[in-house]
Amino acid sequence: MQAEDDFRAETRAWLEGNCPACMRTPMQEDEVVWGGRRATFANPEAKLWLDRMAAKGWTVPTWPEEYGGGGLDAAKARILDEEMRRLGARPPLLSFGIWMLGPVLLEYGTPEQKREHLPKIAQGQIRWCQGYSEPGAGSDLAGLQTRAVADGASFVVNGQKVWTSYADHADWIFCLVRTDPRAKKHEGISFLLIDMASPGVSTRPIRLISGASPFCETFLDNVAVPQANLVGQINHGWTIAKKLLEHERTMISGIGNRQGGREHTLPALAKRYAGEVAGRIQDPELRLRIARHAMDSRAFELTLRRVAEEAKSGKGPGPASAMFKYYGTEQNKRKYELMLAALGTQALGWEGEGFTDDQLALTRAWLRSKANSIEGGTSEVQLNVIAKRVLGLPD
Amino acid sequence: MQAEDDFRAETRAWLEGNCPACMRTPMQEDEVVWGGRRATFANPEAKLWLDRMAAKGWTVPTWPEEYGGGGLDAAKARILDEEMRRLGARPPLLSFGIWMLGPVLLEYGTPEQKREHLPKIAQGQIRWCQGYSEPGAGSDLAGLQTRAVADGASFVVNGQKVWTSYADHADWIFCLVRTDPRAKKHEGISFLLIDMASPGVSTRPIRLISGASPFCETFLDNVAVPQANLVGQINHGWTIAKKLLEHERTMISGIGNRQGGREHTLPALAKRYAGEVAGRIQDPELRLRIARHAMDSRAFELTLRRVAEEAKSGKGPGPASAMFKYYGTEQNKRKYELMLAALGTQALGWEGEGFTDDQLALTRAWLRSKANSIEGGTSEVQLNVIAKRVLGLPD
Amino acid sequence: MALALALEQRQLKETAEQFFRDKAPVRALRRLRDERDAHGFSHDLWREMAALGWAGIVIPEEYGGADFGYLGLGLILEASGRTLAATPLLSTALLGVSALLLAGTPAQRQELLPAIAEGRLLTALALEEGPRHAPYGIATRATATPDGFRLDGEKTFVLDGHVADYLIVVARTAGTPGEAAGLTLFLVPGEVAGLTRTRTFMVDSRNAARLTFSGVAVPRDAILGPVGGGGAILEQILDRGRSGLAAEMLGSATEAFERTIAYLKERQQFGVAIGSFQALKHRAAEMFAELELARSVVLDALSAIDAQRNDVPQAASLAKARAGETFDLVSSEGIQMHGGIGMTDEHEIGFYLKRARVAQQTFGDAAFHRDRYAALEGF
Amino acid sequence: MALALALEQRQLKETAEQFFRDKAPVRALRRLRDERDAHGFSHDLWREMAALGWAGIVIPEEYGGADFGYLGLGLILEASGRTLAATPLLSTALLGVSALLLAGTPAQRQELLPAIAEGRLLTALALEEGPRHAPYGIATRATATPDGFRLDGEKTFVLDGHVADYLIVVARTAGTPGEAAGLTLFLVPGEVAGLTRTRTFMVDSRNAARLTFSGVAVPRDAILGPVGGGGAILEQILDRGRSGLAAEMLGSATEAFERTIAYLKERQQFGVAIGSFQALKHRAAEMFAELELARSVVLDALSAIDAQRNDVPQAASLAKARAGETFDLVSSEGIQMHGGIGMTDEHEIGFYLKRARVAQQTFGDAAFHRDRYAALEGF
Repeated sequence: MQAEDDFRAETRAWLEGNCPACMRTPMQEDEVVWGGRRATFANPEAKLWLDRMAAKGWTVPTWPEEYGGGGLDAAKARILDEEMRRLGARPPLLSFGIWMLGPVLLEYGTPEQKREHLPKIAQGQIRWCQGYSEPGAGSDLAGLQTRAVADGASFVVNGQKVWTSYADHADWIFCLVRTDPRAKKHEGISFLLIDMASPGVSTRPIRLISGASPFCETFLDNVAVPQANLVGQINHGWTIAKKLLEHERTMISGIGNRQGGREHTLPALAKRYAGEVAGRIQDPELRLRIARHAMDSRAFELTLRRVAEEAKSGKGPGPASAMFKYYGTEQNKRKYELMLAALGTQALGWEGEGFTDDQLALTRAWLRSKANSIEGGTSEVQLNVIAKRVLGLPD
Repeated sequence: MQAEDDFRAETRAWLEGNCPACMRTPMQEDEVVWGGRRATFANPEAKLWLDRMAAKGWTVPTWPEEYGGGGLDAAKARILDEEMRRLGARPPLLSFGIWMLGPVLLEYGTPEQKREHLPKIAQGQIRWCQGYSEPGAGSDLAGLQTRAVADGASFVVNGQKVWTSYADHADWIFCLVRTDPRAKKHEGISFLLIDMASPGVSTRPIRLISGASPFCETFLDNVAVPQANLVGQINHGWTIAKKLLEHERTMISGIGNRQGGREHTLPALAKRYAGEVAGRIQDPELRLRIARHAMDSRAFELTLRRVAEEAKSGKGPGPASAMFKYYGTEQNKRKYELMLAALGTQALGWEGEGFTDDQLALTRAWLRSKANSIEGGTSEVQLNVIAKRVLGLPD
Repeated sequence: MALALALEQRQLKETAEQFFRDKAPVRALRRLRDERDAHGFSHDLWREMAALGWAGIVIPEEYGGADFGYLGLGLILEASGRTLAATPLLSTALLGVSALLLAGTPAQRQELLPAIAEGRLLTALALEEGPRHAPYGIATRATATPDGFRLDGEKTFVLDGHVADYLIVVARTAGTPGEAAGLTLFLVPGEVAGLTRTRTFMVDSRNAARLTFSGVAVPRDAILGPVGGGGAILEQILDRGRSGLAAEMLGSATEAFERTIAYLKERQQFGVAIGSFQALKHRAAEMFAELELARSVVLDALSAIDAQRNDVPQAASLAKARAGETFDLVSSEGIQMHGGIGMTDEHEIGFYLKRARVAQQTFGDAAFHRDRYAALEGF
Repeated sequence: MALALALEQRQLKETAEQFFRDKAPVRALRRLRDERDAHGFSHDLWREMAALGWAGIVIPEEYGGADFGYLGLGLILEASGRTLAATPLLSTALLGVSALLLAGTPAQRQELLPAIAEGRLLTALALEEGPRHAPYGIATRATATPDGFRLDGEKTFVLDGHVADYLIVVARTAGTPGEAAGLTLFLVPGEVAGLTRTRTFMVDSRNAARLTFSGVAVPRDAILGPVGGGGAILEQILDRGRSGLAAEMLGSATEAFERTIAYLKERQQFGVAIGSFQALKHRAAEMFAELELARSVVLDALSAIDAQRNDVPQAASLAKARAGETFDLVSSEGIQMHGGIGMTDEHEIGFYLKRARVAQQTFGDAAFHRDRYAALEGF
């Protein structure tokens, strides 16, 4: 424990000394540092903060030092996390490379692939996006049709990906492609890394019902990809894909939670817009629905904590992540429906006069929330997973 | 219209003159006249009323006169019904023979079968029960295993039926039996009439979670049945079965409706047991749930009426009966759950002191209501029927 | 009472459905949105509708109307709901005409009803002052002057308020906000000194205006109905509005449902149509039941108005609550069952989701009407 | 705070589950019902439980208890819930002990707690006077006399009230029904002049008594806690009761769910296990999520008591509401998914349905606790 206490003291001192003051405030969406060839920084301190953290390997604290990581064990990584929270320090870098591709490369990548890609992720030099879904392959992801045909030292890739977040800002894309069209559908899939600067790659942003979005369509038209960019064995990409999907599921289930701070404002908003009598929300049905939601949220939060504690004591969450994904996203949708019920027509503005920025943002957030139960595996898919893998019900 | 006005006047006069006074009061369950070899009458007037009505053929007003019916057309039958309601006259005879078997025999029976069975049904001489479900064939009714093997002029029947209502009081049973075990499961079924006095027939009452019930198990052990008792073609019994199931569905969906009078007491009960403030039910959640239920009931009632009106103008209800069966029974279950919520522990007595008879009856009725969405085709089966036959969704 | 439609009504409904499919499909609404149309609807379309007799469908023949009753108007609203057509049916043909029929003097009727029937004149009901429906929460004051009244106050969410030729303004001549007594209705020209009108852009791509009255002078003959006794008339106008809006929502919900069912049959995943998955089937069947019930209560509410039944308030609350919840459900499930494609602006199903929530908040949401229904039924 | 169980707790839970499976399976409850057992539970079973230390599991060691805390008691209640075991755990080990720990004088504790721990003494909380939970709706009067008090009034739904050696009676020394102030708790012997006890038979095959107090004289040392200030103590007792009952309901719901899942795998229709039907799968998965959430809130409520957190009331209301609704849901779905066989008295799943509704009504139903939670949270 002495070693950990020492580490905590050192870390605290280093953070105090190196985290710029303006990096200790809550981060707005447009202040996120995503890195990449065309990286943008809201201010010079953001770049400084990234450089300092990257130099210590703390953009990816648990990755090995040789690949640009901090080489910390789980205990020390937790201490770093706690100390950053204590200070209110912003994450220096967010990226799909850190969350998704990095862990895959660490497990399945060749030494060359690790040396080539991991440090650039760690330092924010390359920004990655994910190429999974296709127009005809949503819930049935394994039904994907993008073809990669071996041609000498390259694959030639043709197809279309959809829901590729930030593809229009990304440098590279990690893709699932079909390399054996005659095999059973889960068995002919490979995992491929593609430089988006390659000829034949193009993207088009997708407009959602809530307005502009980070999602894109990405078109692959006779794109030549070196065979060295294949991760794992050929035709065994599905194994990697499944692992990544669990990551994604867990990330998305946190949505309701990450925005948890706001939920406490629901009763306050209801009082303000719907009136209050003797300290109670005036509309009795709205009050009951908000109470139900508050209780469900608290129960969900306690469950996240319980399962995390149980995981520490050896019982992994496993397919329970499907339960969190399902419940968290449905709960988030309910939250926005309640917001609408409370704010009435003030939460139904689209643009222009008559509404505050917060009110207009709420309208859009409500619409955007409808995708929560679709992206990262629909609620229906999550329920299927629970029924099959947790409850053992037959196909 | 003159003919109808005349008929109404005659009918009204006849009913006034012939319906005993005590037959003009609401009927308790133990006063129902079911007929049969062992018929019981709560009082001599009940028998008199049956005899007088049967003599006019008005126990089955629309059946042909030659089979003991009244030979009335639909318009006159409606007039008779209206006039009986006007007087509050009790139905002289209830029976599965009237509701279920009669229509089947009229459509599929041989002249001999009609002559033999219909008059006895009309006059209440023979009481019928239904032998459909089996322990292994519930929702999957066509999976029935009771075998009937031709042996000379007879079938020899072996098997077990379950949920045979009033089998312990019935004289005859109409059964679905398997006559061709090698055919596809819907194609080897036949419709057979069996005298329960035959050797090898035995019954055992079923106790429900709500207590004693009219349901029985019926065992058929080498029962010899004359081939003349086959209705319709051999191995074509499923056609008849489906028709009967629609009848049953419509009957059961009426449950919520028949007891409709009681629903209006739900707000009153809630006020009495849960308190009222300024004319409102005190518990706000209970009040909202009761309001929702009252509105749903009204909407359901209007839908029954609308579809009946549309049916008159040529659009038959068809598979909509599945919707009524589904919604009506679920609504009935909700009604009882609300009763429990309103009456609290007073609706949770089982027997003995501390509860009124009405309260104890409510406990049992609540429990009994749980079967509504199972018997006559489960709610799940009804939803399947709607999805397939109304919405045309694929298998 | 007839819940089944007569031949004449069925024909009207079919004509109207065909009309809106041809002349005002969803892409017309999209265009109004994308072009930020100043009016928020097409005047040409409205003139065509007037020529078919629909602007004056509940107006008696003596004023140039078709006198086809509220059930007739409901059928047209239902048809317009199928394509989410933005028209002044609600503001003018329903609310404006109802106000005049219920409370107008012969002179007021004579002046306005024929012009409405001809499609030359639009009205708007200026009622709400807060974000949630509150018919008695009126703070706008009408102060007596030697020549009439002076109006001061603010109104929000006034459908078609920025283009209406006449506003029906609910103001308070006595009492305090929250009281039914003391309300008075006024007929105020859309262009009048002291009135500011701002068009707002709602999420459903329809319009609604904010109005500010500062010292707007109105003559005595602008009073619509009894002074101080406008509350009862307002409720009658609103119940007609609620029933008509319920009909529109029924049409929208039916269309969203049918589009979703079609998608379930067409979209393939795992090698089969997703409509073959039992969980989706059951949810679809439950929606079907909800829609059937919604249809019945809407027809009943419209029939109740035509028959002048005394349970119009209950019927209207039932229709509004149920049509609203059904539309909410069907439009939410519509998005979910369409999956990703349904989330794109390119696809039309999202327009139904957006319209559902605005219609839900118009004239009281389901919670408002459940509470009202219980009170009307004495519990 | 620990939401994950420690090894010691997991062992206790396993021991308890095995114990109830062996000694008090559902058929034991059936037998108590069919034989119309006068007590409604087995004294022998209770003595065995006491020998294992469970009667005194929250009693401090100085009074002969195991001092294992409320989480420990909750685990035993949960295990007892699995087989619907009828025992005095709730009336005595939980409510009686809590009352004495919270408000008892040293003399009262010394007299009663060791006897409870040894399984020799039963208590019952005589609270309710109407059919719905109303902790302050007390009309039973305690009138001061020269020697103490005289009790007059009626109590209903007193769990184990007909066999309890001591009754904890909530009576009013001041104020009027509905007020929290003016309540006082009394320790009254079960056999005393002026007290009539009638056993009632509830639908869940458990017992509950009706008590009539007419001029029951109690001495001054029978007062439990402050005179007139019993309301606050009562709430603390009840919150412990609610949390413990929630644990019991969690056990019952979990068992009903597992039995239903097993049946879905076993029952064949249309040539396949009915558990392969997606609509049933999704409903099963939703129940799983509800159960997981129920488990967390139950553990949190029990931990909150042990840690003397100041949000015990919220945690207790959350646990009672959610465990109750989950048990209602799972037991209703249990019947529906079992189909006809589940409706027969011969099958055991129906016992869970019956128990769910009685437990729901005990110490406030979900609606009561939602309202309370909102009030506690300031809205």
